[in-house]
Amino acid sequence: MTVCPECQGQVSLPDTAMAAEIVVCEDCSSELEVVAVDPPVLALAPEVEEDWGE
Amino acid sequence: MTVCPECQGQVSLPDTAMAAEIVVCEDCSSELEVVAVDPPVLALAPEVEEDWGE
Amino acid sequence: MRVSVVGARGYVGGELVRLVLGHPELELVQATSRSCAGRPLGAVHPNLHHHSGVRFTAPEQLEPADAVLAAVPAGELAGVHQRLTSAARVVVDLSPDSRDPRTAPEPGYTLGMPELNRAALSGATRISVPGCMATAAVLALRPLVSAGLVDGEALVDARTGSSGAGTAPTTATHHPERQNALRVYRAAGHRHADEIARICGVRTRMTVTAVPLVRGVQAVVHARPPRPVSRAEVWDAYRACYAEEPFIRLVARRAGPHRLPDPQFLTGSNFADLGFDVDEDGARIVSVAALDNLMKGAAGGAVQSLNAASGIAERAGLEFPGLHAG
Amino acid sequence: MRVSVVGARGYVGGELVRLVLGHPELELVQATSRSCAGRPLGAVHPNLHHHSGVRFTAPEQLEPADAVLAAVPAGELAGVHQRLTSAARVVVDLSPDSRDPRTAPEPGYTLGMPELNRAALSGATRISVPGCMATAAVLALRPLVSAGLVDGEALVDARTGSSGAGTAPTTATHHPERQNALRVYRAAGHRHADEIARICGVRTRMTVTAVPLVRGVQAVVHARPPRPVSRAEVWDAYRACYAEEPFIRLVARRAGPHRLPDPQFLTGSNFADLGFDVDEDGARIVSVAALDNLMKGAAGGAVQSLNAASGIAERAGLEFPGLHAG
Amino acid sequence: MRVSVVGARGYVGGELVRLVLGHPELELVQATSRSCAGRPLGAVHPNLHHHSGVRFTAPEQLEPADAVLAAVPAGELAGVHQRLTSAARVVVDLSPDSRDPRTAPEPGYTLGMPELNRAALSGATRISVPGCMATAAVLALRPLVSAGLVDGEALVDARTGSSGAGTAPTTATHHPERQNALRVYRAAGHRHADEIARICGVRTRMTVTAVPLVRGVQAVVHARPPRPVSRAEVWDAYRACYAEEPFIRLVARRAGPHRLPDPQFLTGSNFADLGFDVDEDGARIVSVAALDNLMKGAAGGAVQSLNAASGIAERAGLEFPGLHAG
Amino acid sequence: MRVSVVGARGYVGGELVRLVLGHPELELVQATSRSCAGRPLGAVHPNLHHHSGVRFTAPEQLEPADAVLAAVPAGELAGVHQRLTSAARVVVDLSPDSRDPRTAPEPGYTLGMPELNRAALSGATRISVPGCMATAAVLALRPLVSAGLVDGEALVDARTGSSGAGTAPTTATHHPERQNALRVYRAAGHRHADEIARICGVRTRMTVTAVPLVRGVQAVVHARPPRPVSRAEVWDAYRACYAEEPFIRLVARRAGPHRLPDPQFLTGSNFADLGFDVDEDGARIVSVAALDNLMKGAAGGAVQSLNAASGIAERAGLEFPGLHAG
Ligand SMILES: NC(=O)c1ccc[n+]([C@@H]2O[C@H](COP(=O)([O-])OP(=O)(O)OC[C@H]3O[C@@H](n4cnc5c(N)ncnc54)[C@H](OP(=O)(O)O)[C@@H]3O)[C@@H](O)[C@H]2O)c1
Ligand SMILES: NC(=O)c1ccc[n+]([C@@H]2O[C@H](COP(=O)([O-])OP(=O)(O)OC[C@H]3O[C@@H](n4cnc5c(N)ncnc54)[C@H](OP(=O)(O)O)[C@@H]3O)[C@@H](O)[C@H]2O)c1
Ligand SMILES: NC(=O)c1ccc[n+]([C@@H]2O[C@H](COP(=O)([O-])OP(=O)(O)OC[C@H]3O[C@@H](n4cnc5c(N)ncnc54)[C@H](OP(=O)(O)O)[C@@H]3O)[C@@H](O)[C@H]2O)c1
Ligand SMILES: NC(=O)c1ccc[n+]([C@@H]2O[C@H](COP(=O)([O-])OP(=O)(O)OC[C@H]3O[C@@H](n4cnc5c(N)ncnc54)[C@H](OP(=O)(O)O)[C@@H]3O)[C@@H](O)[C@H]2O)c1
Ligand SMILES: [Zn+2]
Ligand SMILES: [Zn+2]
Repeated sequence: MTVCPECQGQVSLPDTAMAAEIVVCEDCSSELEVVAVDPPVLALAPEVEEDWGE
Repeated sequence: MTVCPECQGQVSLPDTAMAAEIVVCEDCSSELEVVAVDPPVLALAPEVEEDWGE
Repeated sequence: MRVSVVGARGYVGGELVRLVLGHPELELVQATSRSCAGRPLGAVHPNLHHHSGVRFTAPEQLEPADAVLAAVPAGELAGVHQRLTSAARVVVDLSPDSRDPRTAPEPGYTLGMPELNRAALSGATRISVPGCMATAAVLALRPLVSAGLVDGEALVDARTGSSGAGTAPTTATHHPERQNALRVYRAAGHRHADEIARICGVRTRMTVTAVPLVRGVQAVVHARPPRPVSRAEVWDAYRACYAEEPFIRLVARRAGPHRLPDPQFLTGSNFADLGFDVDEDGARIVSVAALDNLMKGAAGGAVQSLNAASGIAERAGLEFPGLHAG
Repeated sequence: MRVSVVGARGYVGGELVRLVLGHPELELVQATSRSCAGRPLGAVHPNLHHHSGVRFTAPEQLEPADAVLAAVPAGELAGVHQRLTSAARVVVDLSPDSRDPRTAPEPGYTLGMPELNRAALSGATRISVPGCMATAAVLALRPLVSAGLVDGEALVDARTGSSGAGTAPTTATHHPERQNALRVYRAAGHRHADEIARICGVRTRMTVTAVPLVRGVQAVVHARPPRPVSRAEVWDAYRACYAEEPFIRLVARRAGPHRLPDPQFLTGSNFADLGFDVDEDGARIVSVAALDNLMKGAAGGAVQSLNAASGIAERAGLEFPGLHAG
Repeated sequence: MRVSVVGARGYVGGELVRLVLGHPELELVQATSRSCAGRPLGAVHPNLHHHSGVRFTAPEQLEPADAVLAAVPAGELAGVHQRLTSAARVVVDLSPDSRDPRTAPEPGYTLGMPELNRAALSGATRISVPGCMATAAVLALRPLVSAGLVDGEALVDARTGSSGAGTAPTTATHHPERQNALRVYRAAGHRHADEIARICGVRTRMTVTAVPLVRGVQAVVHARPPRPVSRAEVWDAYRACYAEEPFIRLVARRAGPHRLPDPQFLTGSNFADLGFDVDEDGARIVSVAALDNLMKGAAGGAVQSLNAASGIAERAGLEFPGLHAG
Repeated sequence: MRVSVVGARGYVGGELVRLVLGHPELELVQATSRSCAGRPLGAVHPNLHHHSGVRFTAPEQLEPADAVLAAVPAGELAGVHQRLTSAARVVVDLSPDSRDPRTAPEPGYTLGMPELNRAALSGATRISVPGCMATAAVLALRPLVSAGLVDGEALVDARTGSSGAGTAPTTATHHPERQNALRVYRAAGHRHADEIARICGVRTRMTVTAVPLVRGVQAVVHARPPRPVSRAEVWDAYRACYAEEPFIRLVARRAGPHRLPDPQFLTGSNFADLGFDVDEDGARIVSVAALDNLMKGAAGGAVQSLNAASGIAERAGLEFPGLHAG
């Protein structure tokens, strides 16, 4: 079990999880990137700025 | 049975039909006004002109 | 369960009829309209063309049924109330009249919002459905209040489509005036603010803007927590309230064009989407609720409440999830 | 030239006022409204807020001027005509009344369409501006007829925004009914068809659809030539009629998203865009006209005609080209 | 029945997924996308947020199922066809590829239009759903042809919302260019004209206009009968074809704002509305069809065809009637 | 004065070109585009079809002029700055680059907002026009700050049309995603908040929502006065700042559908409308600003600043008042 960086919920990684894989937090639906596997570390997908009206 | 003035379908009037009552043709869904009952005569509701862009 | 709809020519009434006709446990008995008695439903609601043999009947002809769903304009409930209670054991009112002690035709109406008082609704025979903006604002605000995250007042910025005004044409809803409107029609003060405050137990200030949509309400709630908060704390607050709710979805994506609740995806649906963001310094929570004013904000909420009151599965007849690119 | 506008509360009247106020040779004397007499123009037309000291006056208070531009609803001209002709030497009427011998309050109205009868307009004191759909259809069709490219009847498919219906709110223009409408409200037959046929000298059949826009008319004319034609021949036909016209633009791009006339670029403008395409076998010409119904189709056409009648440069006060992404 | 959707990130694919998830007899196995493999459905289709545990899978991972519904862009079917036929006994294709002998990956695709060939569909394992404009035009035109009411060619004037263009953003679908567009993007000639002609057995000419809507197709067909006809004769022609059809509604009201078929009431619905009018002299029939391009014109038509092919009740999973004020 | 426009293919650039062409004191020398060099202006901006003989030129071909108006995307100024300053004595930049010390290609850019620093603009040769949301928010907020009516932070709720995103198509601006969007795309934090705070001298928190419009920005500012205020006091604050301003209109009607500033009436216009309301207890001021993001929020503001800098009458070329029912 790993902690979701968005909501602190518990995210269970599949045993086969690989770096760069996307997993989804069941609690908050965030799509998380597996940035390391041993120990597992999850990161939020980078926010892309959208801009209107500059 | 009376004939629908819109689609010539058969419209069955209820026995209790009265003048000015609205009946609906099952065939074409037209709303018809009972303009006479004996013998029964049906008329289409008057078309109301809508106008845009005069 | 045999159900009649009073005020069926209106926008809310039309949705009630549609929902009852598609509901596995409900059967439509009558649909009333004073102005369209005798005419087919499709003459007013083109989506219901050929959908049912039921025609509009005059409200005076109301026959016995198990429940009546009433969607008459504000101020008109008193005039029909006697007829409703005579016709059916269960009355669900969608007008503001039964929500306000000063206009309620009788005491004892239960708030029709299962997320707040599901237990009280069970077996209720007088149900009063809250307004669409109040529903949205309450759903967004209450978890914050419950979790102690609101210090002082909350600000409710509500945005609404044109169907919220009902079917009566006016200059304000005339298409050339309304199509491109960003109309702050209530900048300061609003009677809904009191309703929200009462339900949530926190003072609210409100601003309402009419936006270029037909359906949809969005409430953006700005609240200051007593101390800086993290996003995770706010998630906790929402989950504590809504983890098991059948019609609440938490939506707070960090990427893509659709991140926070947007009513465009809820047209025709009974879901309410909730999401939020927090300022970098943790000093402001911005909470967003979206729903369809005619569904979760009116007809859908009424059927959900009737389901809850009658022991019917709460989602029955309300499964439509909404559309993408709708 | 001192000019008054009768019917200034309406959409056409509001545009007339705006144009007169911005016109280098015209001066606004009065703007009448029965219902808003005494109120500032901006109370009705928010774009004119603080734009002029003129207030609405009752039509009974009409004072002498050089010209009156009248934009009252169909059927109302007779009731005010005496007042108009007493107040001013030149009367420009925008209603359908003066266009039809059966309703014209007096004979001798000249068609206000410089593209067709510029010479006759010079010095005219009674001018009748054609309707917006007729203007669009005539502009598209006449060059084809003149060049002998129409065999038999022509089909006119007209599309119109909601402002064509004027300011009176009805269920048909109620925003929730109209915002997403594709309403074929006249599939077959239309009294404009006769007006177009009369002006162009060819029988026309017409279909009219209300589309989700506030402003704009588009006429798509389908015609069969007596023998297969090439695009070049059609270009010739259009150029023969419009090469020197100040407000006609020929638009028929072969690439990009915007190829044929689209009213979206003409909002607020007096230009009419014309373009066309030809079926591969040369057996059908599809001709497209776009304009702003309140401008080239009404107020702009009226000012252009008044310019032409009064020896003012025809483009005076009418230079606004429209917007991209408007 | 276990069903997978290929091309599920697209607008048609999203509707297919929604329909399969809500269908009493179908079960969703997989939903493929190359670009979104691994992501939840709601990340692309916000209406499906939390609606199912299924995630997008790469098309290479396609597993066995009973049927595959494929909605890949034109030209892409050949590249995936082998995978589809390996995965499932029944393949329903929504692209234009299988409809055209020149691009079909194999012969023997059956036209997925139960109104025309219900018998042939029964038991079919290769089904090709016609395009949205073709569906609308064919539904409107075929009864007239069958009844001998079309002399010479028919003219098909099609109007379409923006979702017909799929999910790929271009300048043509960029909101500031498209929101107010009345874009005659195909004035003359159109590949659909041939498809319509082939199915209906009559030469057609076509014009296509993009209108300011997201969903919806409306086809207005102008036909000349060999001799003057009455409205009643045209009613007969339509009833002869569609009296028993579960998804066809005849709409031709003589009063009220909504008289002829308008796609605004069909968003999300599988119904096609048909209506008509006749010129006073009986010399032209104007026939109007409206539908939701993503539903009856694509995903709904596909599920209806799959129902018909598989012995499932044809209306199963397709009951949503559309909305009023939607 | 001879003027060139750099970035003329864009939405802001297109408006700059339109304004220069219609300006009595300015003459268009060049309009640059890398992608459209050699093509007529009308190929990109259909409203400018046949409006001028000028064609797009590559930015490398920039020739000497008196002033250059530059509207390139954020981050692109540095790459062209040398060319601009070589070509002309006066440079007006509309990008965010020159507004931020970290990205400005040289120091000494003067804020192009005559309402704030008309004196400093006189004779300026480097002018930086603020962003559209900042302009709206600053215009609404500054009078309150000046009058000491803001206690603590201010909340800026900005709403924007799609043209603010420029011409590059993305999924976010794809019509099916954007047409009915109520997209809170920046709920918390926004770099404009800093710009506003810096100019107004008060901390601001910001939320931005994309609304279903092409043009227009509306800023709703919520502020708490240090003590309860009356409407009259707020009127005083606004009049103190803007009584003589040529492009500011105070709009706060108490009746009718259009009470507070709505951008729908400002499309194509350089006016900014300002209005406000006060809660019954005097404890909150809600101030509303509306403008056209491409005009007062960009191209119009630039021309107004150039007028002010060059001793041209400030209203020259900017008289268009906007439309009713536009
Ligand atoms: N629209 C919304 O978004 C929304 C949301 C939440 C709650 N509500 C509430 O729901 C109620 C209905 O709203 P709506 O928008 O549907 O209004 P509406 O479109 O104006 O419909 C009103 C309906 O009531 C009927 N009616 C009016 N006066 C009546 C009377 N004295 N006796 C019996 N029937 C009467 C009307 O039909 P006839 O005139 O033909 O009899 C019509 O069917 C209102 O109380 C409203 O506040 C609306
Ligand atoms: N809208 C279009 O696209 C368009 C295009 C071409 C031509 N037209 C024609 O232009 C005319 C005006 O159209 P509109 O759309 O502007 O209509 P509208 O919005 O309904 O305006 C009508 C105007 O006439 C006034 N009025 C009504 N009855 C009157 C009377 N008996 N005596 C004096 N004033 C009267 C009204 O003001 P009060 O009621 O306050 O007096 C209002 O100012 C119509 O004849 C229409 O057919 C319209
Ligand atoms: N839109 C309509 O109204 C409509 C109506 C009738 C018929 N159709 C037809 O239905 C089909 C889909 O239309 P649409 O509007 O939904 O298009 P769309 O939005 O562009 O979706 C196309 C889908 O196909 C996938 N895809 C693209 N290339 C692929 C490939 N080589 N292999 C596997 N998957 C591929 C895409 O996802 P990834 O790129 O992520 O793989 C996406 O899921 C088209 O053939 C269209 O002509 C559309
Ligand atoms: N849109 C608004 O509401 C708004 C409001 C206020 C301020 N602004 C600012 O105004 C600027 C323009 O905005 P916009 O919306 O008009 O953007 P846009 O539509 O994307 O236009 C950008 C223009 O710059 C040109 N361009 C791009 N890169 C260039 C380069 N490296 N060198 C030279 N020319 C280049 C483009 O043409 P080619 O690619 O053909 O060269 C195009 O003409 C931006 O900085 C924006 O932040 C915009
Ligand atoms: Zn999480
Ligand atoms: Zn009939």
